[in-house]
Amino acid sequence: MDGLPILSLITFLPLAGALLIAFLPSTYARPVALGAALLTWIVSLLLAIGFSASRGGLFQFTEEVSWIPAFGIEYKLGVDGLSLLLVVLTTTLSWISILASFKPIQTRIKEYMISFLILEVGMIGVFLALDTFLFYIFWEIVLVPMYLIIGIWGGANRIYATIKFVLYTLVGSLLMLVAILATAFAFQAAHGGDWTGAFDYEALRAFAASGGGFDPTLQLLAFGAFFLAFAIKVPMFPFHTWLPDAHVEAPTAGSVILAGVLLKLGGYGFIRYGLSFYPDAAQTYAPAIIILSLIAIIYGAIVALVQPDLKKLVAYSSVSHMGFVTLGIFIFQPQGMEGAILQMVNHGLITGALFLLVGVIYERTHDRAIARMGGLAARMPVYVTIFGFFVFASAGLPGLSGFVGEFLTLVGAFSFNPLTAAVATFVMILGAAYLLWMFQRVATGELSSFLSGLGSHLTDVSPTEILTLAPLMALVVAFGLFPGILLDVINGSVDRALADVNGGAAIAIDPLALAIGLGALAAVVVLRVVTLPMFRGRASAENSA
Amino acid sequence: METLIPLIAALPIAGFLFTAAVGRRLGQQAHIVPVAAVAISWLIAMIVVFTALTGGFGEEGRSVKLWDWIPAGGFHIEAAFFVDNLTAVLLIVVTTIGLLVHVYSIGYMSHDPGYWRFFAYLNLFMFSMLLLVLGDSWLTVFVAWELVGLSSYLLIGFWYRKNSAALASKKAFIVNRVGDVGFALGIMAIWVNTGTLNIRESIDVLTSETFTAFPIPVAIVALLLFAGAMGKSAQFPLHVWLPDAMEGPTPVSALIHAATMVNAGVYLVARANPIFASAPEAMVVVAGIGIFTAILAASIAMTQTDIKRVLAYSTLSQLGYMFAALGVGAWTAAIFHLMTHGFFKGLLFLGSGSVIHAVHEEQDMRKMGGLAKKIPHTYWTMLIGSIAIAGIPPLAGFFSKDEILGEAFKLGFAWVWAIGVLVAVMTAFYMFRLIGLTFWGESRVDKAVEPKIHESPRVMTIPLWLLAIPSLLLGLVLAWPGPPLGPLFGQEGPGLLAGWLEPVYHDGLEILGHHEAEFALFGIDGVLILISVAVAVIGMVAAWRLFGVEIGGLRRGGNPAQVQALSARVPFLYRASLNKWWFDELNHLVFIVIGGRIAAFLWWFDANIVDGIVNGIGTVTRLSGGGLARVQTGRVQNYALGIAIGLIVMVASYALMTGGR
Amino acid sequence: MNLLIAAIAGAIITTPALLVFVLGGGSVDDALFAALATLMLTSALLVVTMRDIIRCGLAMIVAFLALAGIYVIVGAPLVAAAQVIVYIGAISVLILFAIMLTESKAAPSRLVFQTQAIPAAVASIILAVLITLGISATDWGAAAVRFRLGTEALAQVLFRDYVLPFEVVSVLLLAAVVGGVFIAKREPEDPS
Amino acid sequence: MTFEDLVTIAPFVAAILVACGVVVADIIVPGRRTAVLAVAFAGLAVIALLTISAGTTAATAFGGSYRVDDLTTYLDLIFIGIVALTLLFAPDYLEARRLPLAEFTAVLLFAMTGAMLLAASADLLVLFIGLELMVLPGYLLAGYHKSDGFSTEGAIKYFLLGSFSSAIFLFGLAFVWGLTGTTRISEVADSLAAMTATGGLSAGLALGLAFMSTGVAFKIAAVPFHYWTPDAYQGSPTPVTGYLSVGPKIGAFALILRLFVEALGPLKLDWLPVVVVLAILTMTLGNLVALTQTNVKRMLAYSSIAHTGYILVGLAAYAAGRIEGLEGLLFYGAAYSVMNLGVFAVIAALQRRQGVTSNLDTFAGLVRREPALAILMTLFLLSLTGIPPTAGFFAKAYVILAAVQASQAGTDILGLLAVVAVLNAAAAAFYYLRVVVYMFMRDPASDEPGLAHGRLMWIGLAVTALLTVAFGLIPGPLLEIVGAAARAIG
Amino acid sequence: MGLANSLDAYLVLSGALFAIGTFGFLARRNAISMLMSIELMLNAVNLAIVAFGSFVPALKADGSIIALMVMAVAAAEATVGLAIIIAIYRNRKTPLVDEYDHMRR
Repeated sequence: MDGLPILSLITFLPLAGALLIAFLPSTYARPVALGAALLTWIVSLLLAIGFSASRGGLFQFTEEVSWIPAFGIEYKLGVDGLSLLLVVLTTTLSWISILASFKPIQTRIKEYMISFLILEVGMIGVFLALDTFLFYIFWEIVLVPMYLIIGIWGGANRIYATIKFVLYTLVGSLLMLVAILATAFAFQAAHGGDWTGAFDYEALRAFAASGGGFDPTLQLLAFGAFFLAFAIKVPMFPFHTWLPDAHVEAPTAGSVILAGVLLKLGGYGFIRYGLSFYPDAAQTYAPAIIILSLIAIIYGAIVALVQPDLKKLVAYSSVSHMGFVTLGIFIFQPQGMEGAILQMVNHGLITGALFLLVGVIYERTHDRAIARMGGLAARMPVYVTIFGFFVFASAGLPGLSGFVGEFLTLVGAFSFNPLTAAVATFVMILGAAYLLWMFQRVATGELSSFLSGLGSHLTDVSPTEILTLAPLMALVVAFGLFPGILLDVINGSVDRALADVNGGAAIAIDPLALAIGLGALAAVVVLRVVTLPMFRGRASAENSA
Repeated sequence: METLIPLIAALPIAGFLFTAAVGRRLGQQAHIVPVAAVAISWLIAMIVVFTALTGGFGEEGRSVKLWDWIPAGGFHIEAAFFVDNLTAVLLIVVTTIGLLVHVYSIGYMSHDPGYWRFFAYLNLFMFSMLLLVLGDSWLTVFVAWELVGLSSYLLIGFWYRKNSAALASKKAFIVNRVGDVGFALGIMAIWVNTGTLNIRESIDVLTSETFTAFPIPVAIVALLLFAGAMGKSAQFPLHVWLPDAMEGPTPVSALIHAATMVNAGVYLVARANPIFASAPEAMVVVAGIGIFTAILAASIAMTQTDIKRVLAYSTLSQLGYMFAALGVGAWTAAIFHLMTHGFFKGLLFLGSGSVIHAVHEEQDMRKMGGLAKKIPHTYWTMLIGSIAIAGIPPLAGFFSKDEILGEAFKLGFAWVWAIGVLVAVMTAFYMFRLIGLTFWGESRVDKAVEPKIHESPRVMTIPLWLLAIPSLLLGLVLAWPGPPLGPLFGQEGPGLLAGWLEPVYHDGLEILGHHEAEFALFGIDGVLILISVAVAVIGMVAAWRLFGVEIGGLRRGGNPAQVQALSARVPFLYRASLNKWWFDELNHLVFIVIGGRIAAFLWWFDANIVDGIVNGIGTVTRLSGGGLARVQTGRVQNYALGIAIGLIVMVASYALMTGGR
Repeated sequence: MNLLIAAIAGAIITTPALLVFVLGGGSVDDALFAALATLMLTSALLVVTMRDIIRCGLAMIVAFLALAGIYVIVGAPLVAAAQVIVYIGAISVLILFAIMLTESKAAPSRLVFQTQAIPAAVASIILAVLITLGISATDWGAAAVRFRLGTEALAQVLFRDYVLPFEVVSVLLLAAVVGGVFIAKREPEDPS
Repeated sequence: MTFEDLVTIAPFVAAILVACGVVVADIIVPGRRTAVLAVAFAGLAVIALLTISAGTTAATAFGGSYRVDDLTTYLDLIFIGIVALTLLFAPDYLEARRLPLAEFTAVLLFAMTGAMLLAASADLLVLFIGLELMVLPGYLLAGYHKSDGFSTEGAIKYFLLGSFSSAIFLFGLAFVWGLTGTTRISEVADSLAAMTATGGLSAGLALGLAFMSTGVAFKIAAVPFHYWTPDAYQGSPTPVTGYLSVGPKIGAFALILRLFVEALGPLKLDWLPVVVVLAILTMTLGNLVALTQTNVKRMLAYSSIAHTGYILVGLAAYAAGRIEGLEGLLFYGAAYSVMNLGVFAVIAALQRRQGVTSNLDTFAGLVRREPALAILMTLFLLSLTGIPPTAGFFAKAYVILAAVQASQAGTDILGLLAVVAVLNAAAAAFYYLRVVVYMFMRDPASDEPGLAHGRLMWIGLAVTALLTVAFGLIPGPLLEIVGAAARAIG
Repeated sequence: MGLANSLDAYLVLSGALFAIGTFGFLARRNAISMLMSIELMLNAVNLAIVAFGSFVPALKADGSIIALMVMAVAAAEATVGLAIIIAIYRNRKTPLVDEYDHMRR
């Protein structure tokens, strides 16, 4: 397949679809969008078939075109096991989301579908880019369509949510840009002012692994910037608060993609860039990140317990689940990282499905308040069955895909430090608690008066909805029973990333700098508490702004 | 044989998938496929069991690999089955009782709209349970461990419209999860210690090297595994889910919450016996928790009025016995009791189901009485079960319970024995209280229901009788050392079961250094037997005096006044028993009230502090922007003054830079 | 009354000159410089402080005249001439016209100063001090004596080195006129 | 004055001639927009061609007071482009308000002449006159809608403060002349280099620097000398605002390049701290205040202040020793010009209907009424925000790269500057995107149908949009030009 | 004392005039007064330039020429300024600049 630029094809097929939609009447928007997404999906599957898992750690199907020669910036794409998985996840969830949008989205379909397809371009691009500059561009491209999707087709408080989403993400990503540039320059400076390769992923990685790698101070700062960008995206505690808002306000498909793919960008970034470029800094930061991950795991679960809104609950559960991803990555153990990657894929499938399911209810009731639900099992048995399936999948029921990733992460964590694993494992209880409690309140008991008031609107899942959910169910079962499919593909990537990071050694941190940093943090908190009265009714104020 | 072993588990899951897919359309025929699947599974299991117990798989057992489940580099897990004698013994219990419960359910559930669903779930449970006993690696066992939890969840909450059922199912799953955390951590610890999760390999590694050389001490591993067992087998303090689980249909209570799933913990500890043997501290914990659960549950069972709850606490109590046995090192006795208890408790539950059916879904024993003549099959089978559990020779319960108590005493755990004896009194008491209240004396049944009381159909009574047989004879058969059974299985010595399990326990016993003492009927063993029988009789008679009796010539009415007087004599104990020692209240306080407060606080924290900082930064930014905008007064001179001041500052700052560089 | 003011003004202006003349060793140039400088500063101060804007304009003309005198002293008679022509002949007249056009005289003159007059004064004084300090602290590499330049030499430099600015200034004036006329022109058909 | 001199200044002369030609054309055929525009565009084309051809050979003319190098060519082309685009956007707007096009065009072309002279000056006097020639027409243009109170108010504020700052600037210039004894830029640089090599910064030079810095900071609208910007921008007719936000700004940066980078180059370590402080203040205040604005033009005024700050980052990086800073600055100038002109063009297009304010409400539901404009506006706003793959992104990345380089090369403070810059960029997203919110996520306030826009407007929008994307997507060619331009003085 | 032969004297005088002009610009309300203040400032600059021309040998001729140019520029500036003042006076009917504050914040 040497001649065919298959990666570019996958990346830009959705764009072609978007352009086509732009020039066709809006009645064609839906079929064309679905067609484009399906086509992309099929090509991505072909890619997966053509991919050589035995060389999974190496980049395959690479494409390389000089782009901005002045800085050695290239249009360079390539796929390894890690990116392959995430690309296929993206293409899969994309068409499912588009299909799931057919009914709920009734206004400005053209714009919606265009946004969605451009979003897909950005997401795939992030996973395939092998040039840091290109990576950044795709990273930011993701932002805009998502901003529109939440902002235009979202719920009542959508504007607050979408602006928060964008601003939050931008803060991180712009600092990351600084880090990318700094890294490139360090490379250039080390190569006698030659820009060639300064943005090239493989060249930078090789440089990082050679000799002392990048300068320790640069590493600390650049990794810090990358960390912030990725941590916000993941999102890690305490950078997670944009997520519940964004999820609650986003349309169903937006939530699916948000949870299914966007959060994965962070995890992907950590593995691909954070560890390989700045191994020493990664080692330095790892303990803190592990602690934050543990907090996120437990904290997300506890807060999920008391959520009154279905989507918020699932959103907080994402915080908890994604905590496993960061935990798995930063313990620097093969099992942990493999678990983390599996967890990313599985969280994408399961949480994506949960959002679809919440969407199904919302479609019928225009409500997501758990308190008003109840007794759905009697009226929507098929729905409740599927719902239950994914609830248990999310709770990490063995045999379904969620379990394997979680358990591998825990095994890795245990060999890193049993106490870490113990804390993280504790979430098995909390996870079951909030998920089952939600399930019980929604599905069992007598039909609530609110729901019975809806009368015949409360129909069971439609064939289209089943069509969106069935593939996810199949994958969840398949990956639960045969996780080897995924593991074989990622083993190589994991080994490489770990080889990179384990070649590093933690950098001694100036205690003074640490104290200043923590002091600044404390100051912000104090400022916040002092100014508490000013924030009353902020949501409405923001919204009217 | 290699293909047969997977079939045992594959048939029920096939039955589940089939029924889940098309069962809704089959109506009253929905049971055919599931029951057939379990029946064939039973048949195959019996072949496998026979092969195993006759040494067909050798001492080491036989494993069947299906596929590489998790090939994550060094962490390599196979999906594989394994059969040895312990598995075989468990297979007997699981498949037999499973099959009988399936058959019984055809009658019991016949009028339920969720008929097909029930059989689907039952099949799912059978698969999970079989996977549990057949699993070759700790992780497979863990998978099954969770899957039985799932099926239990589904079956307890079978009547999902009932809020109490939904709550109970959730509670069961979550409390089980608490134990599962321990189990999961135990598995991780095993992997970290040994690098493998294959059960036999890992045990070999764990027990062959010096104990201190492991990153995780073996005692910790053992206790973590035991935590899993505590959850599944409802040992204190994780016992709270089991009584609530009675919200499920009665066949479920019989199958899952009496005969099979709750035994999984016992199986786990027995399976891991060398690990426990290497950690004597852990064994003491096991024994202590077991016997404490036994007496705690027995004390509660004495005052409960719900027929199924009495049986549930009784189950807890008997499971406590088993763990006590495991803790003292009487592993054979534990499995022995597991088997006998499985049968007679299954019988009792199914019988109680029949009773409940007869009195139209009434479970309160205060509204029963005098049913012996109206539902004779049920009465007689339940009586057999009660005598068996009370420990009256030569019924099954006598042998197994006596072996536990005897072993405990002989192995130096006198305190376990002492408490065990006390529990035996209570057991006999509450069982005959149950029989007395239900079957004997005057009828207190609702007048409207009274005329409609009828014996259950044959599809239900036949299983009862089929279970009554092992309740009667199993103890004798398994404990009897001599012909004709011993030679048939090529065994001599202490008893059939002990012989079968010898290879399983061989390593563990070696580590422990225990040797089976010679059985001395006219020595210490005789005395212990006498005591056992005596206390059983004491309990029984006490129950007769208070609640009446009608066996043959022995006739006597109940004495409610005396019951009241007695309870008033020990008000605290009575109330504690009636209120189940307030565990539900405690849990409510700790998890719902305090836990809820914590969660609510964290949510507040999230929305106001964490998010507040985020929004606060935004607000402060905006406010400062608004403040700075005030500079823009619209008046040129103000601007000019600003510029002039800027100029002055500029001059001053450049002035500071004058002179050298 | 006016006579008195004139006398006081004359005294104020001549005193420094006399002082300089007496103390500085009798240099006429110095005395003249002092007198003109005093005159210029005084009238400049009047420009920025007087209430009546027309008088301000007149004071400005005086200041410009004084400055022209100083130009002569410093040795740039051509500039002095240009000063008279451009500033007094053109700009001042223009300004006076504007005063008439905008009827500034009729405008409320009670508050000629901004409320910020005091800060403005402080700022200006600080500025003056800073400039003075800066000037005196600097070695300008200046000649000890001022020198004069003939008009001819000047023209030579102008047309050798400064042709371009000279040309461009005309463009600048052209642009100012083209635009200024448009802006100042009254549009009878203005929609508003 | 030789023939070579004339060849060298041909573009400049042509510009003057075209400006006059416009006036003449209007006298010959009064009130006809085609005549004016034909002359103007033909003239601009000729000027551009002359600029390119003259730019092929570096040369000086008029005894070294006029200089053509790659920087001159680059800046001239930007100015020509800005004026051409402004002329594409203005006619519809002016016509709707019955304002004559001829004077507008002529004044605008005069302003361009000034800017071109600035870019080409090798003499500080020429520089000053060029500056005045650039800004004086600006004052007039700001007040071009003379019957409108806001327009004239903006103009007078702009004028008064502008003149004030010119005086301050000139005072500083006088000190430099006095100290160096010359007006020629190269000689000034040599003299200063010799001077500072021995004694460092003298008090007089400090005074001069301070006054000049103040004057220049005013012209580029750096905080705290920015006060005129919001009022002038808000008041001016929208196409003029568009022009003011880019033309005089890039012109002022041309002034900085010629004056500070070239003439005062030897003092760059002295003015570096000032630039750093100004950059931080400018970015931060511009963005913070922009957050609170509800009038889009005023908001964009603050935004333009903020962008000045970003450009200053490039200057600071240059002063700290990285030529990339200069390249970034120049790139930023081009990128900023196209995207900002585009934004104002959209506003101008909307304001073709009389009485339409530039309040945020005007943009409510724009996507339903005029989807093309809404999408273009979004593009420009995203570019201003700095979202790839747009010109604004690459420009920002460029100056930040330079700052990062400088910080790694030892000037740590530039690292801080880079971080402040990106944090500001993140905050800025809020107010840019708020316009997007109004356009896409709100219902229109009125159900007036969309307007028909002239062909010129569409051409202009197409060009700006195309360049906004092209500079971001394929910045390579522009980078080479910018590199050459920077090398001319760096 | 040689005041007339001292560059510093001229420069200080220039500075003083500049400061007075600044004060006028900052303090006066009338637009025309402000314009006059600016003229004072420009004259201050011119004084400095001419003084430099007379004392700095290299600037011998240049000083005067620069001063002439500055005058021309000042004239142009005044033209433009007065035009704008007249225009706004038509709109607002007041010459007081501090009342031109319709745009703020």
